[in-house]
Amino acid sequence: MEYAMPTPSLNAIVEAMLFVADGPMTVDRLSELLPEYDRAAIRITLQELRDGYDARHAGIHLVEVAGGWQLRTGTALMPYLTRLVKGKPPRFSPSALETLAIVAYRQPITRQEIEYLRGVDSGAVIKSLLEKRLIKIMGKKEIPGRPIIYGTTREFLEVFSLNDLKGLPTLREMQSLEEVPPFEVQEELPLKVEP
Amino acid sequence: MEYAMPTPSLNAIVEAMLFVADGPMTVDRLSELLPEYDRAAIRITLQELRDGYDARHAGIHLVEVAGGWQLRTGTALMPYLTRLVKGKPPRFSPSALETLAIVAYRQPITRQEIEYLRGVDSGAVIKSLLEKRLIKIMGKKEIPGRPIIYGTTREFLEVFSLNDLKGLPTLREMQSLEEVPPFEVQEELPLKVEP
Amino acid sequence: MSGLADAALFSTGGGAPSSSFYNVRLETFEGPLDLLLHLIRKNELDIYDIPIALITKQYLEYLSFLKELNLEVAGDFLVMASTLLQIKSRMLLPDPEPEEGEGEQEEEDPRTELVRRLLDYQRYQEAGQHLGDREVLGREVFARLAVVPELVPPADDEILELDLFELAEAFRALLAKVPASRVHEVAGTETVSMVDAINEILSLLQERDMLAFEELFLIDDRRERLVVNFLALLELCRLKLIKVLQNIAGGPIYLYPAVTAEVADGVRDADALP
Repeated sequence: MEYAMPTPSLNAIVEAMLFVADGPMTVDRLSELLPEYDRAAIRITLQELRDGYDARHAGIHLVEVAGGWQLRTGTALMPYLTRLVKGKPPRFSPSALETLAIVAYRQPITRQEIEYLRGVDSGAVIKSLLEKRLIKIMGKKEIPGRPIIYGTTREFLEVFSLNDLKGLPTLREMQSLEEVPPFEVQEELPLKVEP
Repeated sequence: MEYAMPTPSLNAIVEAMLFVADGPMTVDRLSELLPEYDRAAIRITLQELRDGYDARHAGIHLVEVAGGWQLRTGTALMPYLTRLVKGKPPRFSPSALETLAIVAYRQPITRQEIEYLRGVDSGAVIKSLLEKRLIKIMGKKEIPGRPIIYGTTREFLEVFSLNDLKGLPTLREMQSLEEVPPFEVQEELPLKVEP
Repeated sequence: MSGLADAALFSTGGGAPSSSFYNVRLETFEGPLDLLLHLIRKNELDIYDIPIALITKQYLEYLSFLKELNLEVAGDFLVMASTLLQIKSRMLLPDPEPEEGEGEQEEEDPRTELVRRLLDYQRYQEAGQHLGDREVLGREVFARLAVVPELVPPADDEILELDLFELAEAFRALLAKVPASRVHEVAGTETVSMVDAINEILSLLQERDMLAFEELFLIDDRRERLVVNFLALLELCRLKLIKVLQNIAGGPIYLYPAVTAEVADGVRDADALP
């Protein structure tokens, strides 16, 4: 079946690209792939597409996630889609979520620091988060012993529908005890440095 | 990010199902997944969705193929979509990864040594790593036959955001992630409750 | 996760364990901090002013309850138990007389660090719950899973998306596969020179006049050594210092010296090798 579309609109091009892409597409990437179009025009197109889906109450939404744009189904459709989608949905244990939160808020962070904050050995949970690509090794800390430091990944943002780390609620919002500014230099944990 | 869609329309449900499905969906299958909806209504919905995409000149079309319905990009968009593939970073093959890991950890290393560890001929994969500039020829080993020795490049460090090779996680560190925490030999604690 | 049971003490405030103990639902705690927070909430205590004696008592009761159930108590729980006991004993001590000259320094409440850890932990625990409540890809929301076949990139091409963990894991997995003997060989910086290998073969031939091909590879089964021995053999053939003979096709191969001992001696010191 041929569709006569001699000059596709930017709208159609971008929509098709988002449809076939296997992850969020950044404006940078779209501009790079579409050098004949203006960056500003691409940006406007994305907004128009998003508004179009929303206005139609479509089954698909265009959302900003992990710094890019991605077509995703609406939350309200979840009960229907689980009838269709094979395989188990991702599940996160409380220890995985707790550890992820610690890494997300305190990155870059060492295993020792994670364990100090959690109060338990966290080797296994760190490994499982690494395998799921939710956290990554960012290098080594410049302290004696040079321990590995961990941080969250782009996949973490994608999986948890976050556009960036700033999208995380500040810790203070949840607990009005002390003001802990996230992502700023935080106090060193009172950990002994191994010689 | 909550989408207020308390009662999704059949239109939205079918659209989302088509979006998520990995192949054409027959009316039979849709009826089966949506027993609460009338078969005729599903059929009409499909036609409406198709007409909607066509009327919008969207990048996506709903077409009947192989006895089912499938969301597809318009043919006219293919030239744009193939651009996506070109610049796309493909996944690293396991053999390339394995070889790269050997070179990273055991450099300087000869091809024979690599093949010895891997147990298979590694000429092609070494060539491909050389082409990707992840490894380089560092010289010749001062043994008879003077075999070429390989090591990693500056690009390798950049890919992994490493300052130097000392930043590579040690095997001991990797191992310790899966070890069961040592049961600390401690004095018997006074677990009896004091009065 | 440690399989810990929610004991009756949480409702009674610490009576003697009774048989009703075993009817309570099983609850799991992520660790000692989680357990302590649970105790604080259950008893509606002020986290800033924890009655350490009470908490320690309940904490220890809990651990002994687990012991009764023959459940393994993880080391981290025991470490916390000793911390609690330490804090408790410090609090029981009378305030030390302020030393001369240092009287200004206020004695720190022994509970301070614990309280800070509990507050921190509580924050991250809640942050974790928040994460879990988000729209999770593949759980509440879905992206397209299907791939357009025309758009599948070629298998082996340009750049990569890799992380250090994958790299390190690849190496670790490989080493786990390879017998230890092989691994050590490559690890060692020691290398066998071909001159040594040639000398070894020649001296063996001097002693024996004949050598089975296989014997060359029994000396040392490390791969590098095998390769060097084989290269040495080829070199000796090239220099016409040995003869390689086989009696029947497919049969054993034998090495014979082709020259006199003097010539062989001359070669030993020569660095006429490539």
